[in-house]
Amino acid sequence: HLPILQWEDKRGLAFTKNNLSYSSNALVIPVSGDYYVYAQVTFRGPIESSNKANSVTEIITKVTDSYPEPTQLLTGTKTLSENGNGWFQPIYLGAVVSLEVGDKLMVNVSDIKLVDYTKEHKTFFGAFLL
Amino acid sequence: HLPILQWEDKRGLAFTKNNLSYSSNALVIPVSGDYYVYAQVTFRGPIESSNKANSVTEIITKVTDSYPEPTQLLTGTKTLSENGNGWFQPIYLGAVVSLEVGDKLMVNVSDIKLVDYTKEHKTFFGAFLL
Amino acid sequence: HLPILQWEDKRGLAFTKNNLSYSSNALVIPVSGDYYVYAQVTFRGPIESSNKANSVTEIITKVTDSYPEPTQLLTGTKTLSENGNGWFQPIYLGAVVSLEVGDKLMVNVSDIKLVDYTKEHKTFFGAFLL
Amino acid sequence: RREAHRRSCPTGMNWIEAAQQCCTPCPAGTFLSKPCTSPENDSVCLACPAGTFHNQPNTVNECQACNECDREAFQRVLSNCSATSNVACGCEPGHFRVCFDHSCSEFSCRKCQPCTGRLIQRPCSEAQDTLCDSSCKPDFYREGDECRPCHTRTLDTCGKECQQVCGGNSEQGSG
Amino acid sequence: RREAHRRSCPTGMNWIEAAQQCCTPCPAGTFLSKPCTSPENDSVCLACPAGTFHNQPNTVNECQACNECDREAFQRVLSNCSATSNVACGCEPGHFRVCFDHSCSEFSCRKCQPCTGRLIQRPCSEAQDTLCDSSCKPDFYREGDECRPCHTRTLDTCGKECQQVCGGNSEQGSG
Repeated sequence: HLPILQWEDKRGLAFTKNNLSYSSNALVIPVSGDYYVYAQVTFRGPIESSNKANSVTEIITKVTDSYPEPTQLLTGTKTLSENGNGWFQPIYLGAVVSLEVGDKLMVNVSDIKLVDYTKEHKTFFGAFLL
Repeated sequence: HLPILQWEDKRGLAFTKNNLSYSSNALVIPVSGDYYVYAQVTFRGPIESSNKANSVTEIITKVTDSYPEPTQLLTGTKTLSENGNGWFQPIYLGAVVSLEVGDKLMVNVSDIKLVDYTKEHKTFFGAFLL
Repeated sequence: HLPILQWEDKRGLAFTKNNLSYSSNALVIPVSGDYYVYAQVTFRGPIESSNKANSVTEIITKVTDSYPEPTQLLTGTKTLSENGNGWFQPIYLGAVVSLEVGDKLMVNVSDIKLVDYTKEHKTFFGAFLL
Repeated sequence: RREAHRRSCPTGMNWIEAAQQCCTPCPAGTFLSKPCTSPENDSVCLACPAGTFHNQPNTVNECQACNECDREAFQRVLSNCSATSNVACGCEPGHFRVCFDHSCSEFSCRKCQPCTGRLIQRPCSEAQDTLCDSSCKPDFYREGDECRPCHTRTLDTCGKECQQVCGGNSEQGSG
Repeated sequence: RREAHRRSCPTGMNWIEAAQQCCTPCPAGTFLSKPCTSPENDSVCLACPAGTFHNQPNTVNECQACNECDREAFQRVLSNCSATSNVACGCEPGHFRVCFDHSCSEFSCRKCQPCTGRLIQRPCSEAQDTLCDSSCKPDFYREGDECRPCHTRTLDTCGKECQQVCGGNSEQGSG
């Protein structure tokens, strides 16, 4: 599977409430219902050590007790037309999904080395119950 | 007018409820109010048969009994700087709009042949009442 | 600081209600709580008079009585790989933020001359209380 | 709720959900301020405020916002927004339209090419760039794909073609 | 609510929140229509409707939607979606896969290169393009990085290398 991003859930702009909790890289759903789930990842490169990527991908996935494999809920994937010099760009995803209590939401990316983790307002992840 | 996309409304991640219904390519508004409306279309190319596009456009439009022409609610439009080899990219749109009961919401695109319809988590459309 | 965008708040698709008001380029928060805040700016160029930009940036900022400086809430920033001829592209941002009564929300951009202000459905800004 | 049948108004009339009535639409240039209380009497229609328009008869409770022309990108107003029609934009003199789609609803304005040293086959217009003659004007010689005036030639820049067109040595004599 | 400890079902059984029960999962190809009323008796499992699948035992109340192959981009179906497996896509004959990531879950199909005038070292396959021999076939001469048939050579196109390969004047004689 693609690498999973880790998130800050307390400091700065980050917060969790109404017992939507964050543990081991996942938001844990406290009550079954329809949630608007969203995430933005700002990618940047080129990064020498990372293999020459010609695309970046962000996927919000769900892990649930009722199915042994993660389910891909939302995918944003884009080719890179940058030619060698520095580039950066965000991918935003958001939609309503039906979730069960105990479901876990995670964000996977094509290459963790290309993720700009330096500022909390450039890369973020969240959900709210409708 | 630009071509209108068709959507799956039952299978997989797709669903409709609270009598927000889907018929003839449109979401039909069951009760007047303010809705958060959103859609993502993943475009990919080049496609031989489609005319040489140098931009892609996604528009969420409203058709209403009270006005004889569709109204453009949200537009995402982007030039393509890809040079011949394979490219793909998503356009996400979302905002709050005031809608009347019976209004129909649709998604138009600049060229249907450039839309990636292969995976439900790459191209999606929805709305919820605030 | 980066230039602040001005917005239409009454005509066409624009509206304010539930005493979320708009004054001097900012949305003013009427009651403390968690809000989903979003904005899309469509950028286009090249524009002779504007300095040669090789990136565009959109930032949703908060001004609050409790802190003398604006806080950056959400940032979308992208390099431009277009080569001289006409280009355009949207940046969409949206997330849940905790706000206090009286807080002001604004949208800053890297270069106002690159903003496409010609159509209300291409550049928009809003917020709603969860 | 009295279950009046929602959609079946006679042609030319619109169903007004708020009033549970069929009413005659307001004319273009106006919007529905107060719906009719019965199909016989009229709705109250008010003129679209400045900066808004409706180009069709309607029962909408507000008018559409006018677009604006992209002045920084050499667009100019062909016709102003009126209560019944949106603004129409074109290109400033000396520029032509480059359409981004078939309907040309989105376009940019590019500078017309000057036919320096060539005759103009077709002048620049709103719709297309100047078409320059392929050959150079009299007293101009070709260099690469440019036409240069003979009087500016120098010995070392005046190749075979240039000499044919401009004659032997340049009048100013050579260094 | 009786606060049953939520998560501790015996292995091989899933906790069903709605039924507050541990139930045996439905087999692949089916979904949970009605949960068991006690761990002993079985849940009601129904077959995945057309266009959907589950490739694993599960207690999900609906099946996953099948993907589709990208026919406009020269993909073809290797194996159709079944109740227990998603569709598998490959490239049409004469095309090969260009992967966008390591797992090649996303790929485009590109036309195989024709080795005009060269021998094929390795034929085109699903996974990679044709590998052409670097030297030209007999009766073909090299021009730039192309191999041209001798019979098409003309006096001025037949350089040194061409003459070596195709011999002196071309049979048709020169103009």
